[in-house]
Amino acid sequence: MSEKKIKNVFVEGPITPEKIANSIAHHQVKTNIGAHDIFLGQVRADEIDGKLVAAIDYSAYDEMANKVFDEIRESAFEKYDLTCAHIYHSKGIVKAGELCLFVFTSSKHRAMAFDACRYITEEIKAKAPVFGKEIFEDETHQWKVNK
Amino acid sequence: MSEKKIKNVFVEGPITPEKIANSIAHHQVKTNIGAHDIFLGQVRADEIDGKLVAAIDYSAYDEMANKVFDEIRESAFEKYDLTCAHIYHSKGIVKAGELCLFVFTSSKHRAMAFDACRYITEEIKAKAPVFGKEIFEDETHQWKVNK
Amino acid sequence: MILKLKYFGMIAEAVGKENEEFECANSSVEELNIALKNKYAKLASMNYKIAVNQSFVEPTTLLKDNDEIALLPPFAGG
Amino acid sequence: MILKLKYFGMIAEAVGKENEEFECANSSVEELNIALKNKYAKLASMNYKIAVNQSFVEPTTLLKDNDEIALLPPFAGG
Repeated sequence: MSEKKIKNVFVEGPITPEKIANSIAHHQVKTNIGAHDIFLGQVRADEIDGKLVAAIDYSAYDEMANKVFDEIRESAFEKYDLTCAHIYHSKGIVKAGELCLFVFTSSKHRAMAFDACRYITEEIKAKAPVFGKEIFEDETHQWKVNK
Repeated sequence: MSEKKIKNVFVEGPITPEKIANSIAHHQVKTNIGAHDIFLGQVRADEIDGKLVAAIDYSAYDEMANKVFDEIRESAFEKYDLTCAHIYHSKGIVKAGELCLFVFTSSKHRAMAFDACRYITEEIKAKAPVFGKEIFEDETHQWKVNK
Repeated sequence: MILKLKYFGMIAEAVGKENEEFECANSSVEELNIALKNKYAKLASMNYKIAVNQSFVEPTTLLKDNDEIALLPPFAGG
Repeated sequence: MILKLKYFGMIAEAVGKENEEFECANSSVEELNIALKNKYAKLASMNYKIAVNQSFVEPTTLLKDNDEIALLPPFAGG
């Protein structure tokens, strides 16, 4: 069994707008791309029982999660005519208002970029073994569960 | 008839990754946002009759286009539960690999952000009086037509 | 009456100008269109829509003095 | 045989550790699950899936020495 090198999707802490700008800039040499779609997940200051979420502390089953992210990415390339697809997810503390997920798809035409970005995002929410501890302003917490 | 101030959607030349990063950063104070979707249109170096597109020179019926962009944005707010929606479009020369359209939607949940971003992008392609002269490397040109 | 005509994209290229004032008797949008095709033969084979004061109207709509009329070729935004 | 157990999120919190070695006789995934619920009473009321060597398998799958078993609570990525 040949082992392909699996990319590490995780970023320590929040995903910065600068990282997103750099990622976009790196695609400007690919002049067969006509459309990009970018999904960004942002931590919400939800109010739960009168307390505000101040941050989410993300943890993951790293090795399995990276395999799952890789499978999602590969299946997106099989389903859609893509030029590129990238996924980044935070680990550790991400404060309310900061970004925790960055999905970036590129294609010749817009329909494929849109379809693939949404597909990848839904697959991540359903299949990636990533866990989130919602930390309230008073330092109590609860565990987040994706809908 | 009260005249509301209509925003100017046009940017001279390409839309830069830095502009996109700044736009994202400005949304980090809005802690009721959970999901952003960003569509970016990029100029392709298409080969047509053996010649490569080097750039597109965008022109527009400015006053009407800004009214149309505003109507599209307003209708997106009516159809979808959005926190924010922004549109920027280039005028003038945008070289192959550079960005000409930036649509940015934000919502509490991902479905609305995705739906609205795609809706706005399709509406722009169909309804905005923007014109594109595809300039080839030998300085001849042809007029682009949206499919 | 005087109409303010605006030409865009490949239409501006075909007629060789971006705008002009056009004097005519009372007419509808479709009558103006025929007059313009008589003036600019190239328009006959071209695909465009006509906006009146920045909106699309019925071809039978009657034009008024000082109306802004735009000839819009196929859109290419995005 | 020895199994390498890994606990995540609210499961790790409930059992008070992130991993441990677990010695047991030959057993299936569902048999291991019963043994773990006996060891950690809190698991009975919790919602989780069990991955074996980073994949989901049938409950009747037999475990092997040195398998990596992960107890995964509901996902919250994105």
